[in-house]
Amino acid sequence: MNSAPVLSVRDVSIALPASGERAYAVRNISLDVYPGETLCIVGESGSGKSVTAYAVMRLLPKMMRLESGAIFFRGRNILNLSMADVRALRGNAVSMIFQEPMTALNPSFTIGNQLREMYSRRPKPGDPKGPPQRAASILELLEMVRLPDPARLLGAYPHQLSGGQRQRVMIAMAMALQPALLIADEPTTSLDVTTQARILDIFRDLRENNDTAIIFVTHDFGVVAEIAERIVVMEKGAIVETGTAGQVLNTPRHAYTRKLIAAIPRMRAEKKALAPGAGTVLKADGIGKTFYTRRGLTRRLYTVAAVKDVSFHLKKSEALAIVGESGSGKTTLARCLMRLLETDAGTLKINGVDFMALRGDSLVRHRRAIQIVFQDPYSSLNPRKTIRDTLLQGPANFGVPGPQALARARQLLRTVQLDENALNRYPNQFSGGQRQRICIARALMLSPDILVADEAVSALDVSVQSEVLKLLDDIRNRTGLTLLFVTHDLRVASQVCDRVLVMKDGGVVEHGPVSEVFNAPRHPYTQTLLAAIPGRHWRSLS
Amino acid sequence: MGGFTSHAGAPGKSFRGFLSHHGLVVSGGILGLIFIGAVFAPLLSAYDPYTQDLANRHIPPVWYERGTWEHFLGTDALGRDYWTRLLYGARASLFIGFVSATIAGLLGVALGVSAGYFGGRVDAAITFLINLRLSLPVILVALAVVALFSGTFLVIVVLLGCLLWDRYAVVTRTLTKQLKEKEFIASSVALGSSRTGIIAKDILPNLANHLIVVWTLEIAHAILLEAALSFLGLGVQPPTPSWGLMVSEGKDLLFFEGWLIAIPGCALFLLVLSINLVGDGIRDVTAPENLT
Amino acid sequence: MTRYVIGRLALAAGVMLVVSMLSFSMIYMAGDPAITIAGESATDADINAVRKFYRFDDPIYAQYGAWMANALRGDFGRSYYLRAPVGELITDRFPTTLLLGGLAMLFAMALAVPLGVAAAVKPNSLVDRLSLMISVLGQALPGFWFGLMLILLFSVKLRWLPPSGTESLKNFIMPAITLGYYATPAMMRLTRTSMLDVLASDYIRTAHAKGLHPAVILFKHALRNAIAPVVSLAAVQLGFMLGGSVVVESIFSIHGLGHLAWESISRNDFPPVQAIILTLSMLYVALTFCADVLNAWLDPSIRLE
Amino acid sequence: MYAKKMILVAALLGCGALHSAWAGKNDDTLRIGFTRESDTLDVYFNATREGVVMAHLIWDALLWRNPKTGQYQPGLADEWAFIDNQTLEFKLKRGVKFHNGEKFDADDVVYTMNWISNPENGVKARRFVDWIKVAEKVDSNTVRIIAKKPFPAALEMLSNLLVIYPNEYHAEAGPDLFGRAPVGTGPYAVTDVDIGKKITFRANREYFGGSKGAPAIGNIVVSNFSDKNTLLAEVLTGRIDWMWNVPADQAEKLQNNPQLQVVNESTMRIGFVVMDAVGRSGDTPFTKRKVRQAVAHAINREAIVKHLVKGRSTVIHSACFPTQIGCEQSVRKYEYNPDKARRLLDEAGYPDGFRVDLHANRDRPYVEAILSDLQEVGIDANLVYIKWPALREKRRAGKVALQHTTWGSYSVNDVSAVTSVFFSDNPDDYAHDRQVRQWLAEGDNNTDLEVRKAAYSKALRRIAEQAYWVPTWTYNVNYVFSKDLNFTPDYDEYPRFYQSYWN
Repeated sequence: MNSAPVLSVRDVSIALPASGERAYAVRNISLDVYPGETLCIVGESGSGKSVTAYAVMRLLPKMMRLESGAIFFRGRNILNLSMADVRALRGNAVSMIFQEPMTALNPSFTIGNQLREMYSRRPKPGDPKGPPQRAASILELLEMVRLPDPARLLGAYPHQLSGGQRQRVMIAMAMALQPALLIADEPTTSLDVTTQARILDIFRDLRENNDTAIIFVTHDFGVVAEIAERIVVMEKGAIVETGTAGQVLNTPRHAYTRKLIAAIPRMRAEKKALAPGAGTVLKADGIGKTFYTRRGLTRRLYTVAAVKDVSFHLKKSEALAIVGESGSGKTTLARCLMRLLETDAGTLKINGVDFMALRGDSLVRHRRAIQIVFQDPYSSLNPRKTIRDTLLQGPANFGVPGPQALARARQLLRTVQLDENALNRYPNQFSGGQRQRICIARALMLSPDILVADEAVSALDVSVQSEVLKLLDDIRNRTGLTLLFVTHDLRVASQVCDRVLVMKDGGVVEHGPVSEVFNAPRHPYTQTLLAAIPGRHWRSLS
Repeated sequence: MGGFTSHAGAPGKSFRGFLSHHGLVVSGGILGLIFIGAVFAPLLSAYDPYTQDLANRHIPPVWYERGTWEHFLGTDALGRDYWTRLLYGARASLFIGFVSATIAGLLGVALGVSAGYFGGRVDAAITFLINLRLSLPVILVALAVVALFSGTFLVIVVLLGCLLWDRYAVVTRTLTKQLKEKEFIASSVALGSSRTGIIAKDILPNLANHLIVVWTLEIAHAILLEAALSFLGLGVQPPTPSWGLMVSEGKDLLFFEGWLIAIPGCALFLLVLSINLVGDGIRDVTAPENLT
Repeated sequence: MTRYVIGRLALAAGVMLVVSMLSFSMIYMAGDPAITIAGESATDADINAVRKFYRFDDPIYAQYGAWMANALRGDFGRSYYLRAPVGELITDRFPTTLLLGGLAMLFAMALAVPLGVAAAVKPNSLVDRLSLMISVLGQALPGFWFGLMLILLFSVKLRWLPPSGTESLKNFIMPAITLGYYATPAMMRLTRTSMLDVLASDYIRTAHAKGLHPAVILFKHALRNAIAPVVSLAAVQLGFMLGGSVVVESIFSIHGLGHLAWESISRNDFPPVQAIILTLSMLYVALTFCADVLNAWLDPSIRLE
Repeated sequence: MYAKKMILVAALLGCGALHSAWAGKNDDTLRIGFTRESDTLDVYFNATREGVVMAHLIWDALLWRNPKTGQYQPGLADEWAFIDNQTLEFKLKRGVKFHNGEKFDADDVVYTMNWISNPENGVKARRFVDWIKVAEKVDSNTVRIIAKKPFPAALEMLSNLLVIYPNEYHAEAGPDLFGRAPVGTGPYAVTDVDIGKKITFRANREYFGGSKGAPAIGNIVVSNFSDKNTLLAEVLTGRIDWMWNVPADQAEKLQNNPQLQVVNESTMRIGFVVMDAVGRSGDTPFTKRKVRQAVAHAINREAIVKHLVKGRSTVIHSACFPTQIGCEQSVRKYEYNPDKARRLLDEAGYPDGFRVDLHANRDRPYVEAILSDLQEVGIDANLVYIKWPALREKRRAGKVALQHTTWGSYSVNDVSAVTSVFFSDNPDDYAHDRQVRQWLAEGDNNTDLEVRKAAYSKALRRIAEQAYWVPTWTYNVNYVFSKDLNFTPDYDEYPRFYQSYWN
């Protein structure tokens, strides 16, 4: 690291529109990136980490104004360049990868077409890339990002590729002209852990085989631990700590950094004691769900088996985690248990009642026993209803008198650590974490026996996530609530649950106490999942 | 996390917001005036809209040389006071616009929500109905029906109601489909709400501000259609004044007494314009982001 | 793709069948067609003769069957008034209406798409305000009134354009504007929002990050994706225009389908009205079908299914 | 960019600016604008006034009635005479040729008369042909037409409406094609037909002349305009040379236009209010004579004629057009007197008036004025404005208590063409007056003029006495045409373009 930095950000301040909560997206930040190194910018949502990345690309949205400071790329201040010069840099000397691989590629053009575009621009002086080399270099690129059958892939459209494959195409595209700097904005956040692990491998490859400096923006310390050489920690638009990976991860100096690291859900695999002799509240046997779609005139049947023969029991106040990657059928299973979807096979008994057989009014009456909290705190609340109406909806359906229900609503709001005057407000006035608490309160209004949490904390920042997890744990301990925790995050599962059920392609691959499954996984898939958890190495060290 | 992807549209929206806020005040004012004019027509004019004065036909408005303050907007071909006809004509336009757009709304929303909420065969049947309705040329069908059943208020209102429901149905169907996937609907089911309860309390309130916009659009649409029917001689029956009819009557002297069609034409234009702007304004004001 | 096309075709055929039933039943709502055919000075015996001749005594399903069978062969019966085969009348008038509709659509597109794109590229700019103004004002303008005003200004006062007729393209300028302007606001707004959505999309950001020229981004990456809904709307609007050309054709004395329909309605001559409603519906169905198929083809995820 | 486009558009429009030439005279083409679509040109199937006007260009009848004198003059026949009161004999003109070269002779007349009078051929204007029993050829220049019974209006029919077809061509072409590619002997030949849009005529330079005289103008183009105002715009811009039925107000305004002439001429059309005196439509106040008389006193016909109808129209009191043979003028007259009308209503038992639907099919402003007058005396009339066929159907079904409508008598100058139509035993009769029917039949079936006049007089006086109708006024037509054109309208509402010429 003795050479000159590729990129130097100096005292950059970016103003937000006047109406916002904050005046500045980032304020007086400075950082350097050196050739060949991977710099991670880490922080929670709203910390300004992405804004910084976009500022380097001169891709800030129009409403954000770069107020002061300078960004030097190889000694030239990017902020003073004309748009034509900026375009010459983009994709060429500085390239960028985004979070959402599903939408980052133009759906109307083939992969080949979009890759070839990289070469259709002005060649670098002294390095004319002629058309003959192109085809070869594109194939080379695709091999570099370990895409199978690259020749065929060139003719494919983005929708024919999986998310991981698309992200690799994005990386290939970004690396096409061997840029001096690659900016990756949360490139693995929306991917499954196993896919994420493979993409992170590619980034490690890049670092080893190229001279390219990488800025890697992420909120996940696990990911940071996997690839970072140096780390910049941001909070509310300011840099709170900068240092080498080892120093920041293991001996964080700033309180905020320490708080963040502390909030990361830990892999907790110790045995938990269950209250002895607790009764079984839920008995699921051989649950199966197949989706049928009929298409066209022929009305031919297409089937997708989303859930296959899933069985488990839940004792009172027990917590079971259902883990699996996207498409494993875990959410479908949760919805089947709720009778939000009708199952095709199996039986479900809740408190001894055959839940699947219920119809009409008796179904409504028994719904009280099992309630759910969803992943997206934004679409989980009716934006047209006040919190009061939202909370009182369930009791009203069961004929609970208004004053009584209102008293419970007030009490539950206190339980989820919200102010009572929240009752008269609308969802748009709450943050994501607050909304998720409201959802929990709503689910608890009916005093259910079982609470299903369907990825309930996945969309939250780590610090908020840990608070919500703690809240759920508290409630469970106090009220003897039975928890069914659906998540893709094994660490989260280990935090709150006693038992775990691992799903893959709709079926159960492994089922047992957390301590057993996580410490000594029997099934190879469980092993792969565990191995893919980012930062495992670091966490086991610390 | 990944920041800000959907803000690029915001400046446009804010300008629209700006315009509709000012537009809402101005257009609401105009609409209010027309409404007051229609309701209090007898108080605002000394004349009866049907009383003829054949000796005083085609007196031009006051700003012409031959104009008088007695009939400050002049008189029509039968010597009836034009201002009075205009005031009473607003009743026809507003009544037909509001009632037929409302009938269409009830029809369209019922169909659209059912299609969106129940899906499957219900959806297929209603989609078919929507396609059927869209494929019928509105004006021709309206003309044929009015020619067959004569243009009473009842016929026109029911006819327009039956012809203008498509946009409601399309909008509510799409939105209901989207809403149905939202997790708060699933929560409602889990909390034991009935279908009607969910439709009434979770779906309809979230459609409301879209529906208000469609409603105003359809009011404007119905008013223009009625005016076109009247213009072709098949709308509201004379001597009941209606603005389309007044344009049609004034058309004969288009090249000589232009004000005869300019006045009801402008009134029609202002009315439709203000209804559209009020619709835009109401949508912006009632958007969920602005709920407090 | 084939499956999609077949499904769409079935829907179109179903719609046409029901429209044909509706338009057929119209002749019975029109009262006794025999009286109309027989004319002003007819005696009851004449009317009975006509009734027999046109088979108005047959049961209704038999009449529908016969009518439908003939219609499928292009024979829509005869106009009572014009005493000519309706099919012949339609083939004679249809090109005029189609030309009018086509020119109106051309006008609407030529105004709406560039303005919509410009407004989306520079939201809140002068162009944006201008296009918003045009769309707001345009939607409120009564077509019949607008047409009359155009005649007053451009024909009678300025003597630039002929007030009626179909001799040359010049005759079509005012009618096409009168017919087309009403479709402009919706198309402009849709172009604008569609373009804004696309411009705010991730792949456009990718294109910027790739350092592509703004023109390439706008015309290759953005327009291709933004234009699809506009094409659909244009097809729908063209269908509406052809159906809504009655007023314009009557104001400008253009002898097209709308005019024929309107005249036929006024004289209770329903065979042409039936056939015209059926033709226009068919045209609408065909247009939307083509637009849907085109859009499906533009969208690789449907095309490659 | 947009500014440039605008300039371009403006320039394009500017280059195409119209030459405001009154082109008719220059290219010897008279451009006529009608607002009613001409369907077939075959006059037996298209009895509209426009159809008859064009038929007079294409064909000739056996006789020709001079509109100025009312006298019958030679047409295709030089001489004619009644052999008995049912048989007419005609001596035909020699050497006349049809437009296609076919020779005109007795065969054509016999063919035409027998073809049109055969009910199987479905001629629309049955009233005009039903009287013919048979036509017989005497020799190649002599024809006899025999009526089913004595028919006084025979000469009237034969002079105006019953034109002669070429037998060979008509038989070959069939009625449909004949209607679109007609061939006649008349002063103008049809050169091009665009059904419902445009018909082009060329002067027949070999025309035999006769009473009509040789055509002066080389070409005539008849175009259709759906909208009267569009047509007026065409006239104002000089693209059309001639139009008619211009409303009085516009005609007044056009008086000052230096390029146009405006001529007003009365017509045989009369307006009248028919009341249901028999109660066909149910229990209606109009079955009471006093109510009917009240209506007659309530309508201010003088004011309506003076301010709205204008022109050469006059108020009428008898149920026929004043010049028609047998149209008795000394009948009971009902002056405008709303007080009297109210008194009559009171006496009839309707002190507070009543509600009724007033049906009408044309002239809305006039009807609205009538409506207002009726409301003035307490009759709350609601306007039902419907198209002619619909009104006719309703009327024949006996569902109309009160209507204002008009009748043009097909320009037949005889009371039988109007009064007999509405007061004889047929579905249009709302009086059911046996006496009136008897007198009318007497007039209709007699050839002695004085006997007829006496019979009609009795009928018309009773109609007025009983106030079955309120005859309102005669109609007039405003003709607007280019200053270059010499055109004289006639009261029978049949413009004779073959007599027009350029100034």
